[in-house]
Amino acid sequence: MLHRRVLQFLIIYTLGLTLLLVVKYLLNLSDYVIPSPESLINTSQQVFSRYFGDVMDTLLVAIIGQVVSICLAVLVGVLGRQTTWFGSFIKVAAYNVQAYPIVAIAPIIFILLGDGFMSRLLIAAMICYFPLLLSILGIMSEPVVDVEHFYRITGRIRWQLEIKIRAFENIHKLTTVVSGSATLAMAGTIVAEFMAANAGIGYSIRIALYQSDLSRIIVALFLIGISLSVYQGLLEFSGSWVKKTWASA
Amino acid sequence: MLHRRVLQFLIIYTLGLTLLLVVKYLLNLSDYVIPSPESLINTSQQVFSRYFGDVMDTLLVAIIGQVVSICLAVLVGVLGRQTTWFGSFIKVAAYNVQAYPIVAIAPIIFILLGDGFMSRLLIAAMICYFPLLLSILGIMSEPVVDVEHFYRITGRIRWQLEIKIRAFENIHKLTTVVSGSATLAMAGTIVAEFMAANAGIGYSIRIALYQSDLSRIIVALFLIGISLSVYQGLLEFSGSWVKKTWASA
Amino acid sequence: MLLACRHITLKYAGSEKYVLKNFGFEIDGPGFHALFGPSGVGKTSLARILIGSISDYDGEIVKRRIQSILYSYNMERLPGWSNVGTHLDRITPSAKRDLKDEMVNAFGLASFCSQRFSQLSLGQKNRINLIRYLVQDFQVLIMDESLANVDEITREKILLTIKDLFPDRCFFYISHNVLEVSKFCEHIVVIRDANKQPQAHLIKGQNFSNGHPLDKNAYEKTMLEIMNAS
Amino acid sequence: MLLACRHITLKYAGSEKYVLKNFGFEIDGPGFHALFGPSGVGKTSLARILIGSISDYDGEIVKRRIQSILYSYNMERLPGWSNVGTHLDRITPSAKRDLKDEMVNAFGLASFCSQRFSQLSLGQKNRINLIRYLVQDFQVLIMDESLANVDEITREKILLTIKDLFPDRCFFYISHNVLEVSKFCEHIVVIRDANKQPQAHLIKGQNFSNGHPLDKNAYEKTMLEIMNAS
Amino acid sequence: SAAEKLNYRLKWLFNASVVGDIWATDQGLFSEAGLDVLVKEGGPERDAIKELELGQAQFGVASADQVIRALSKGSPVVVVAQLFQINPLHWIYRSDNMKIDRLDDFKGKIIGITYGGNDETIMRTLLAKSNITESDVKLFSVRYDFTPFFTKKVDIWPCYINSQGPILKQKLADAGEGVAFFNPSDFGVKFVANSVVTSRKMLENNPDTVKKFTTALLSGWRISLDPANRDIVLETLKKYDKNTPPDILALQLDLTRDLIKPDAAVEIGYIDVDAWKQTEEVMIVQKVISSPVSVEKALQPQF
Ligand SMILES: Nc1ncnc2c1ncn2[C@@H]1O[C@H](COP(=O)(O)OP(=O)(O)OP(=O)(O)O)[C@@H](O)[C@H]1O
Ligand SMILES: Nc1ncnc2c1ncn2[C@@H]1O[C@H](COP(=O)(O)OP(=O)(O)OP(=O)(O)O)[C@@H](O)[C@H]1O
Ligand SMILES: [Mg+2]
Ligand SMILES: [Mg+2]
Repeated sequence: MLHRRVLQFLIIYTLGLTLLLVVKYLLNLSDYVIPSPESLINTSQQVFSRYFGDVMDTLLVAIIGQVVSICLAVLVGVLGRQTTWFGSFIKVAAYNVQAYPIVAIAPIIFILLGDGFMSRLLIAAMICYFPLLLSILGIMSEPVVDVEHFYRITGRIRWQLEIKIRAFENIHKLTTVVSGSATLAMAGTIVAEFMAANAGIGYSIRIALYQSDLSRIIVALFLIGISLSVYQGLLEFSGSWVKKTWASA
Repeated sequence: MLHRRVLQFLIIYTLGLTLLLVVKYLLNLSDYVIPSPESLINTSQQVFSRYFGDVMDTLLVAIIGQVVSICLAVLVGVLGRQTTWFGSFIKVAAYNVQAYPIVAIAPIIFILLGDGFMSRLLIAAMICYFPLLLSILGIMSEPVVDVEHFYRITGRIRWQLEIKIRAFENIHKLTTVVSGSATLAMAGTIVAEFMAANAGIGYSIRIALYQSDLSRIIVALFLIGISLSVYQGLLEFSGSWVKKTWASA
Repeated sequence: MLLACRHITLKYAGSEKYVLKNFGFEIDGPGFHALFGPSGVGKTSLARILIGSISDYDGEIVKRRIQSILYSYNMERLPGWSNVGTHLDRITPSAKRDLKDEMVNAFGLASFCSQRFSQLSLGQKNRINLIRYLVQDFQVLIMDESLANVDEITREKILLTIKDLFPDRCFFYISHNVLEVSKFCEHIVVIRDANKQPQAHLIKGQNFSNGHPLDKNAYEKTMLEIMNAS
Repeated sequence: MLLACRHITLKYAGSEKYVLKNFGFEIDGPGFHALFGPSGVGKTSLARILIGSISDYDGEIVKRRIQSILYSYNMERLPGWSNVGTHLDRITPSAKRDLKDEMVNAFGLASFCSQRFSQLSLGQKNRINLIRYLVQDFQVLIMDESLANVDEITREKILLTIKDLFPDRCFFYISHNVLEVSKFCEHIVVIRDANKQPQAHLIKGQNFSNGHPLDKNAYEKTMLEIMNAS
Repeated sequence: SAAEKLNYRLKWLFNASVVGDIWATDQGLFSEAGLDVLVKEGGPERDAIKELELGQAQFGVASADQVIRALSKGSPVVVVAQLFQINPLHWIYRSDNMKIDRLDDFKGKIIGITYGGNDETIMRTLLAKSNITESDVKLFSVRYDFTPFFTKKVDIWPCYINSQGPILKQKLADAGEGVAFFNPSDFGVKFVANSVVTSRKMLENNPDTVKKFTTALLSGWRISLDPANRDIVLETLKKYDKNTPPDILALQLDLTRDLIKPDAAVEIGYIDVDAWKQTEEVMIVQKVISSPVSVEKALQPQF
């Protein structure tokens, strides 16, 4: 599975790169618009190991951010699942926060939280949590009548149990969305670094953009893609493991 | 429902603003860091109608972007639902594209598509489609055995039917995610405008940021929030309408 | 009187037809009773009225000394995260552990407790589900085709066990088997189409239980009565 | 010979117990046959072997001139986006429109076609679902408790109608009702526990159909035979 | 107190244009002065003046337009030294097919400006100065990547001459194209760029600290820009800016020197009050601020 993911990523990356180069030669664009293969190779030799370190750095923050956003999404999903006024209030709040592009509220976040680790983590988590939230809200607000009936009529239902039942019945959807949201955690962390950090691959991308160095960006995209493929592969693996063990403990 | 949404937004907005003002007066901050109520009122008188036009502009693009991304997500979700090599390839491709923060691939998009409407729409759609995709993938790859059995054993199953069945059985989750993703379409459009456009509220926010004019940003956030509440309210309304009519045509 | 339904009238929203019309019956006390009638006549609807999950009806329900009415049906599922044995343990009040074990054996389920619910046969599912309800505190239990997918021999055994163990409770057993309801039930509420009046007839059954002989003639008479009332 | 199972042996993954062990029977030709046995004995499992949805078994299945085996069970649902009438229309080949209408009437469903599947009573669901299968092309149809939630009178009518309309098809009717299978079925495959050998007995039933008298004594004999074989 | 922690927020990332700041911290000039200073990189979302007020930083680098905007909103900010004597914000163009010798040469050109940015203010002032109206030129909204300039959709593009300049120049040279830069101050528009700021409270309560800080910082700049130290300074720079090739770094350093110390007579850190006044004037004319702020009152050289 992991092996397959990496292979597929390589194919996609190659396809994308080929497309760029085809455009370059078709439109006869100079090297400063789209770098030549040689300059790509040069650049990658120069920056590969440094960028690799940066990507690992970013991945680490992304993983923490993903965990935080899973917790956040579960929390909001659980509170917002009720059709009560408060439930829908929570939902509106969550939606509204998300509607604002992070660039617009970043100044406010920095004012309130300073520029420490917290701001970065918050931004990463905010970007990542929303798809999780949507799925979890959808799942948590839909009763599984045939299973819940017994607990409801015998007065045994508790919100924890309700959540457990709905999560279990939708475990496939949940694992899909959790492993999928890894990509968003990564993107979120990179954006946060782009705006505020002084480490990580987002920081390196900002510099490359500032120096208008597309070949570095292409190298960075490679490293981001490949590490993410591995991470996602592992997440999917643990997803199916969770499915298996929860259903046959 | 609509009414409630708007009311709830107003409460949230007021809370947020109050928090900012409390910080301002507690720390004795100047209007440069956090604007005073008077300067907020002044600013809003100055820019309200212009920003309102901008927000409508943005909302329009966001709506188109959302439609595009729903189509995109359905397409990828449908292709990626199979457990075949190709299915997982599509999934990996979709995930990878999303993993890259838009700032990093924007230059490539601009090179390939120019910086017209298309680039903006693409960026908006890309930001918005991912949560949709995740939900749709989760839903589309999980059989509804009790309903599908008949079609399968009588050789009647077609992918369209399979999709229809799974969509219908998960209509609640789908409408949640579609109406929720409106916020992302909005955020995506704003980011796209922020990066590339010279119209829309994202563009105005960029200018306000350059000028460190937080009061304009606060006014913009108000307008974004309120129009989005209305749009989302309408989407939810049509969501429940779809649910009702599809289930009782 | 323990439970009475009076002038119950029910029409589903959007539908023209009455499901129940001026429907009524009265049950004096505990015992094993049946709700009987052709498919689609309104048995499940009545049950849902009794537990309050349908509230849009006319008429009145009178209850005496009933704190808890439970309703169990044959499509229910147990959560899948533990095996059925663990699940039963968890929902059984500790005072009723022995009762539960007794039923697990009597219902022929002892060797299936380590399986998941989804790995059971239909009839096994029915039985496990029923046990969950029987170990709860209740005055009235409505069993909506709860044993529909269990074979006759096992079913008889289960009914006799229930009657033995719970003489002071009130059961409403929904079944399509005339022989069965005639034989085992104390009263049979025979329900017929809403445009026949009265819609319900209360018929005395044989109330057969362990250690009592079954009067063949009376039994056949009951069956006949039920047939006629339908 | 139409269909034969030979030396079928099945154990579910992770389970110790044999469900089927050296199991076999042979059916000569079309007709209305039963699969009978206590709950949990392996009827559904056998059906899933026959349609190929379980493939991890030993032994062989021999089919002659059978292109299509259908399997219908009582938990199936129709999609909810149209009413059951529209749905039936859509899945009925045009040549079989009349057949379908005839069955809708005979099964007592004419007035429910405008409802959604979810608005039907359990027995109504069973019947609608069965009709879907009967209007398909098939040589063998396995009916897994397909009428479990239908009342007896309606059920008899349905069985007679099916036997009338499809004399050249082969049915396997899974039911827990001895009276019913003895009366209506041509052959009854009685299945018992896997550690009894042979696991299956083939018993001739009364094969009762419209216009034929039912021999009371032979009927009772069949029932006895089945009981003994179980 | 000597042990007090001071945060110094830069306006941008570590690169050659902050070489003096880097040198002061790397060589321990602050600690020699008894100060514990943490130099922090800036970025697009950073605003040193806000951090001064919030207490998250005690010193910072801000551009003149930021300072004037903050003053106009009552922020108690003071300028203690001016780093750039010449604004590094220039415009780049391909010298092979055009020449900008006079402002009139702008006519008919497509000019990139960052709407809302100070390059907009400067360019509009230039255009107004030479009576060029918006219909004589085509203004193009600039974003952070250079593609429209690279693909020749835009003729003249704003850039920082000492950091982006050498990189762009080299890229285009590799493709056989020549470039030139347009400097607004050559045409009489003096718009002050980066300066060192602190809060008025800091200046009043800890005048000593402010003095020590400014002195240490400016000596960092002085040493690092001394051509005699060029090689060792480049070595140090390399440690902080790993993303720029050494040859470019050297070019950047030389260009930075010209902007910070354009001629021997000007002392590093010198606050050019006239330039500040002109900057304020420009901002009023361009309606960036609504009323005068008397910027000279906030100019308090501390060295
Ligand atoms: N939600 C609904 N909307 C409209 N009609 C309904 C709805 N639910 C049930 N009905 C109709 O009400 C009638 C009674 O249904 P009910 O389920 O109570 O029957 P039942 O006696 O339990 O039948 P069965 O023995 O088949 O389970 C049926 O004709 C059914 O079609
Ligand atoms: N997936 C499974 N894993 C393990 N054991 C299973 C699984 N499915 C069924 N079984 C076991 O196999 C046996 C046969 O099950 P099956 O469903 O075939 O019985 P059945 O004859 O159809 O019973 P019923 O009349 O109750 O429907 C049962 O004991 C059941 O517990
Ligand atoms: Mg019912
Ligand atoms: Mg079965």
